[in-house]
Amino acid sequence: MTRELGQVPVHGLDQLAAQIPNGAKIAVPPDYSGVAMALTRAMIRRGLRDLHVVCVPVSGLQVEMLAGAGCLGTVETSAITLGEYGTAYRFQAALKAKQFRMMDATCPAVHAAIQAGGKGIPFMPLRGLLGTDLLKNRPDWTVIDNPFSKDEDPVVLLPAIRPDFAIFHAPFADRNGNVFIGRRRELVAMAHASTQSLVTVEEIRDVDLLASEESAAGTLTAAYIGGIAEAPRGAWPIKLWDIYDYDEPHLKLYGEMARTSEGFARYCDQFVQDQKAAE
Amino acid sequence: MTRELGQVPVHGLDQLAAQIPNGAKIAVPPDYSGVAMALTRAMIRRGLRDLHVVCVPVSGLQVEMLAGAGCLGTVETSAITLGEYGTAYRFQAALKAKQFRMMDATCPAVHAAIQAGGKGIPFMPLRGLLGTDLLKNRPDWTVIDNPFSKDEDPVVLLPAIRPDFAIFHAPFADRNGNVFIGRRRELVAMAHASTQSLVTVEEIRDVDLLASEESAAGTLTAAYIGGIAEAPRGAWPIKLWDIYDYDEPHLKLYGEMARTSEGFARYCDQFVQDQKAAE
Amino acid sequence: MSFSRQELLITTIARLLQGCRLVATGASSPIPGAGALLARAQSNGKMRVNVLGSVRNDFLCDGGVELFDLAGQGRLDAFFLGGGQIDGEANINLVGAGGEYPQTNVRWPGSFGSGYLYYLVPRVILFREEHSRRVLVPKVDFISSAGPKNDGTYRPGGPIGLLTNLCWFAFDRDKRRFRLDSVHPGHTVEEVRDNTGFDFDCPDSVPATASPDAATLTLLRTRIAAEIAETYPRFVAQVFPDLAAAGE
Amino acid sequence: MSFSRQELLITTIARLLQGCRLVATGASSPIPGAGALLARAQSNGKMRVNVLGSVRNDFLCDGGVELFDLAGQGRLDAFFLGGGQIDGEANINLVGAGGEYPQTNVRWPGSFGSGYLYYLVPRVILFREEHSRRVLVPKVDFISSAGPKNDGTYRPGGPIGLLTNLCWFAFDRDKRRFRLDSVHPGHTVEEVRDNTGFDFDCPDSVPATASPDAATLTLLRTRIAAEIAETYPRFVAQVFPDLAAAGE
Repeated sequence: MTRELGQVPVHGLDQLAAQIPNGAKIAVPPDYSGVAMALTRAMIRRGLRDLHVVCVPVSGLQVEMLAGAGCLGTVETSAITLGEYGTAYRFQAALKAKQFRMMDATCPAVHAAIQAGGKGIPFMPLRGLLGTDLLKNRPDWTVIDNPFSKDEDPVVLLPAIRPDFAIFHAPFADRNGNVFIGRRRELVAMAHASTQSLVTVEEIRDVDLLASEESAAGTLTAAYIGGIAEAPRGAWPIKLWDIYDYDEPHLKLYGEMARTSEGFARYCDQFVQDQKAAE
Repeated sequence: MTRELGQVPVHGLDQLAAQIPNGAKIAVPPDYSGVAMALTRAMIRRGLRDLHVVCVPVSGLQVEMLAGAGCLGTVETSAITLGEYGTAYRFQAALKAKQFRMMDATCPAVHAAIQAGGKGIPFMPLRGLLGTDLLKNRPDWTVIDNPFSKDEDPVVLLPAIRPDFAIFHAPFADRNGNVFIGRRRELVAMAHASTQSLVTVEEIRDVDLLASEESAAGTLTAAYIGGIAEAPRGAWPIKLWDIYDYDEPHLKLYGEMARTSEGFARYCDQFVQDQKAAE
Repeated sequence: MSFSRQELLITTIARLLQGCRLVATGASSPIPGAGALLARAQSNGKMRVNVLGSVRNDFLCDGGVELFDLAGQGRLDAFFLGGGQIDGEANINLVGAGGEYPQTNVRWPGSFGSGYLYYLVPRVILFREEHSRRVLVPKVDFISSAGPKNDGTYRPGGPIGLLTNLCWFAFDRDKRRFRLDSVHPGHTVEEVRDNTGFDFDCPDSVPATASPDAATLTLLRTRIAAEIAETYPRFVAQVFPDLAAAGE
Repeated sequence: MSFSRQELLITTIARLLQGCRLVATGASSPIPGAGALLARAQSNGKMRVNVLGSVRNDFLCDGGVELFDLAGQGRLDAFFLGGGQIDGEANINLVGAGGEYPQTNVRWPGSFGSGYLYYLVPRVILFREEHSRRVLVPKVDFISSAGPKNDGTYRPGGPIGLLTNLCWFAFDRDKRRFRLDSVHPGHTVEEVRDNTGFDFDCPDSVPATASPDAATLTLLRTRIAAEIAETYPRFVAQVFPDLAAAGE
């Protein structure tokens, strides 16, 4: 029988990844908020295809690896960057080979569309963007004349984003399935907008996050969460908040191996497929 | 010289009230979030006139007393209620006497318009409201056809609310002028939307709320705050979170005295004017 | 087992909530709160209930707006609304009556979240204990929130019916009319008719509202009464005096 | 006192930020970060600075969106943007060059917040150390964010100029052109002209970029270098090796 935290089932990583079907729309956070890398490896093992990934508002190694593994159908993001750890070779190669549809955005546009999803409103207006090739290449966005302005005042409207899954990694969940997210409020926005959240955590603690005002303020409540997996160092090789840092040597190794698709395949053999037991 | 917490000046209550000019647009929270009642009494002492009060999303004794004292020009709210403590007599009398303009709303509409103010977007759409007399009596709201829908799909647009001041009471401020607000996120939304926040606190603590992830998650950062006053039991006779409860005997006394304008004037003599020194 | 008026209302509400995943109750709502907690207890862990004003049964962490956002997301299955006036097309008025708005003769607190939740929550239960022609009027003086119009506008939510001290009216969304579905034990169709200001459909034979069984009453009088006492101690002292006495 | 290229850039940025109340710097921005912290130190407590990636100098509590909301509120006075390409009308390109979008020959990370902040922040400083015809082009291949058009659309923000390793171009919003405002000590107008791919206005006499005075350099090399080292230790090790050595 599956273990439960309150009403939230606790899965193994591969079991959690098995919740996600091909073609799912998933929302993922930036490196500084907690990226579910162990779950991402399980998603690659599962051989997922045609994912629509919404980066809230940017991503790095997570989308780079999903691109290399051929999991992507669409990428909606304001940037894909490995930062100082080099170029996102697999992402760039897959983009050039038209292996997925690219939807370039700007950070506050992704935030706004996700917030619209979380409020259940059909769209959100955003200032800026006028005259950009971002706007020109986003037929899903539209421009209206601000009805509250006497003068002509074009303003961009962004349709709400409602992902199937919000997917992220956090320090811990409590005994009722509530998840500590601190001040990473993009995680809250993603969870509200998504049908359900699949969350990996460093550990499950026998505490009640809702018991004090302080801890409740930094909590994503269990009602949004469809499944949890325990995954110690689950953001590795990405950092998790101030809990652990990037694994620099490993990221350099990745950067070298991922220059070619063959090298990436070898990386996956070694660090994705073979880690199954470990994870 | 005025004392400062970081860059935030610390005032006395009457000094803090003196920041507010006649005609100001102020945002105030519901009872459960922390109402700055001591500051409200200072505002009444100051004899403020023509205030535009935006209740986010409802109010009670605060607006009732401002109505009785003739401070109001406009009330924008989803409800004014003293709950089980009786009828808001002074509010109702002032409304009937056309002493202020009434803008009836529904809770999520106030939240949405305040959030629009905090995002700097010109408006926010909201579902619902169609066919109501709320909509009919709000010429500042408008209805457009959802540009993202193929079928006819009317949706209400609410113009952003940008108050001059957010005014509320909180348990404590830290040594840098950051204010602990827990999970009362309407306070964050109000502060973001407003030009500045005037905040009363039970106490100032020599701590740094930004020092830990837990406390930072429940913090309104000092950049939004224009002034702070220490006011122990500053929400009295309203409750403050789970820190202290409603003063039931006093609220019953208020309810009796405020049945008539003469009774309200006596109440003010006794509990507003004479409390000046005490506050 | 005999039962009180409030116990019948609570158990009726619990029955109306069966199958919901997420139910919330608003301010000053002890009977809906107890009904929701009872439904949760009977749901085998499948239902979440958020009781406004509770500490133990309030799981919201995102401020006052979260309840409305939950409704917008389609997560909130049921909610309760009342009304100073309710009319036969299920329009509700929480603002005021008589005179000319906003200077109405009577002024109530205001519309709260009704102008939104009524449109978004699939199972809105209209709940007003007073069953009188003063409350149940032919046409409300002010529409805080409109009954469903079937005009093609976006409206996943709306009333499933109206529960009073006398009866349960189901709301027929196609006909935009209430239908008298059951009359509470001890009351009659005639009594309902005499005290209702609007027209409603009435079958030839109207059953009595189902009485709670002994197991349900026991559950209500023990665990549920204790749970709701956290938020509504005065209500429990009045309706479940035995439990209140035992707890002291 | 002699000074390095980076020190000139930092002190120039600090001068450009004078009078701001709130300044933020983005990812991978040690020179703007140091410039902002220097300006704050010189502001007599009137300036707030938020350094992305810092713990001690990051006061935001509302997630990644807060920076953008601050800009929307009109609270954010200054920000820094770069560009893989920047053209003479101050359009910037952070997406890619050559070929046909989205299959460009070169792909950069993406537009980040530029498509918004450039429109909302009154004092955007374009900052790109490399001053070459590869970067400073006649026309960008992709507009991540457009230079001001004076077409009446809502735009409180925009570039005040462009700082490179060679010079400071001021941006003339009326003429929609850069004007060479100062050339850094050791460089010439001809060098700027040779390495700039777009047309710009050039007065007959172009002054040298003001050198930092001794007091400013001392402040920078001690307190400011220590402050920025929290976020950019490798940068400080390289540019302020004495401080880095002393700190070890």
